[in-house]
Amino acid sequence: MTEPSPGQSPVQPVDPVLLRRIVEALLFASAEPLSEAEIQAHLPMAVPVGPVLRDLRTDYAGRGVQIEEQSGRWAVRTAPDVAPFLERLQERSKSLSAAALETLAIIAYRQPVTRAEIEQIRGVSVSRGTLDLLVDAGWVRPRGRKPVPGRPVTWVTTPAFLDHFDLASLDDLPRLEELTGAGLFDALAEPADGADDDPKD
Amino acid sequence: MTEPSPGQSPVQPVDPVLLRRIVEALLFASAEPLSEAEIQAHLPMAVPVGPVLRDLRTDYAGRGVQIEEQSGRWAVRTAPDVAPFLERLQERSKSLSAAALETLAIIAYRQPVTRAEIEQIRGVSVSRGTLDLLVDAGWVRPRGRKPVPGRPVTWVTTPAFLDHFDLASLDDLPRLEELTGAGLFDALAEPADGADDDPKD
Amino acid sequence: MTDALDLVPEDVDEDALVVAVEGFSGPLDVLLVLARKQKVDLTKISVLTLVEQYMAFLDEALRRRLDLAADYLVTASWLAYLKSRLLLPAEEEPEAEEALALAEALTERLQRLEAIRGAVVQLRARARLGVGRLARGAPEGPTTATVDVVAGTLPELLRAYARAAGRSKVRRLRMERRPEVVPIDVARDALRAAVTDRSRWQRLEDALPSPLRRPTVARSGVASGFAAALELARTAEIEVRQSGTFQPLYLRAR
Repeated sequence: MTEPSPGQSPVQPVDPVLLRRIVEALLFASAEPLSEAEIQAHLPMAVPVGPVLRDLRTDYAGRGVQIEEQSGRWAVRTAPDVAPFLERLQERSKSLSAAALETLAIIAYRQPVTRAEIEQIRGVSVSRGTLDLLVDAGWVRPRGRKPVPGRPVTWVTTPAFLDHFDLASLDDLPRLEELTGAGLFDALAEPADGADDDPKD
Repeated sequence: MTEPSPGQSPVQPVDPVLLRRIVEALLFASAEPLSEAEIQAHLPMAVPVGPVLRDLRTDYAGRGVQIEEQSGRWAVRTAPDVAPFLERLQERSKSLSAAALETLAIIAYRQPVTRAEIEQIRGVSVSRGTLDLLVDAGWVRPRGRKPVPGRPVTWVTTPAFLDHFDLASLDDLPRLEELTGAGLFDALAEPADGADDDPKD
Repeated sequence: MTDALDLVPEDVDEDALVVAVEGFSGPLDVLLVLARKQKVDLTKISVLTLVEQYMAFLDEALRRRLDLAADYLVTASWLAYLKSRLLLPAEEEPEAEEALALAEALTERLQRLEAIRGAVVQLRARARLGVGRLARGAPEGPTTATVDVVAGTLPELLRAYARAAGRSKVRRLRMERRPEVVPIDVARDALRAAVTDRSRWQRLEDALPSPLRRPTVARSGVASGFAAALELARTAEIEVRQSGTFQPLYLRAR
């Protein structure tokens, strides 16, 4: 094998142009967002990639494709405003049912949340199939259990959820302004990061 | 939906920046290389796309991705010289067979040593493959010939061998008495399972 | 399940609403749509009016023999209870207060569901992947190729050497065949058979039969013969005589 093997020459000096070209190629090559660690793993030199990524993002601003960051994961995506011209390339998106979308939204805003809590908000039972659908789409996943009797599984959203809905982070979720004042979704202000739910619930 | 639909405003003046952005996004998002006619079909205005494509190609020259044309079809591709970095070589360590380890150990302790001498110590024949494996690993190499009838090649270990086993020098190898004396290696009681090479060589 | 939001515009009339019952995901959904018909902020809806609206909806649905799930009826009876409490004079504490709390809780649930519905609408409108934003159509990677790399540890190496070297040591340690010995009882029986004459002294070596004098066993034969001779002398079967140190040993019967 005569190809240069990446990751084997930690001593070579960092060529900033090459570095930028490799990172650019990696982002373009991948259909999925890449974390900085994943990008780093492909580089022949140990250098921080954050600045390179941010430079590239600035570079592509205003072009037909843009470099996006979602919670530390980076991807190239077509600019939203040219989407109408890409109609033929668009996926005939299987439209999700209202039940699935509501369930997804509740998980997004209230995570980590149990199925019972979702049902309480929706006023109807959540079928197993609805959650399965969201898990299959890669948008939600179970994480931990709530420390209450029965120790029910709690659900959270995934990075793919952010990517799909063009959200830089969970903080980027549409605000529910008219309701935050009413204290209905106060829990959203500071998303709990353990499986522990809002104690005042 | 209130998004503008493509192909419905033939009267609007051609915005060269928008045109270029649309073509860029099309090339990026398409699964197949696109002909100029196919690109044209996506556009809201009837303009020649050839110049736009060539401009884009110039634009991307020297970057990590480039715009390529092959038999009239255009596509975005990663630059060939950075392509090797897209493939990360993940090393999966494979343990050496008992036969290979013994052969390596004998070379390390008795170097320079001929294959016949290794066989004499191991009591079984040493397959060509075993030595090849050690050579491929970069741990042993032939050096010189022994001045006996047949002038057999003798084998020695390499600096990479010392490096891999974290030995400063060959003197660091404990003597056999030290090994057995320490009681760590009840080698004599240990059956030499799997240590036999393939008898046919 | 269809989207109740799309199915039931806010200014739908009661009939259309009832016909659309299959489009509702449950009583709470129906209550929310009815509340919206009041065309006020959800925080300001009249719960009493809402109860009446719901009862009318239910009556109409039943009149048309629509297949309603049981929870629609459960909700109806709960709402009827709530209404009766809300109609109590304000002095009738604590029941009236409790009713107000229940009404408030109902309003909050409606608001919460409304908020989620609003979020769904907003999420749908975002530049979703595959629709509003496209990923690379012809992904090229990155890929991860696994390469086998042989690895070994020093202990493994040392153990292997000890094993190999140990094996060869065993092989070279040529064990001598265990020397043949003449058991004492064999020598004793031989001497008993040979030394039978009282009148004649004979040398120990001569008294031993030739099989015990083969070169491989000669020394052992002499040693065992000597021990056997001493034993036979002790039991007074033979006499032993020696003229001096290192001189031949003579035997005769007694």
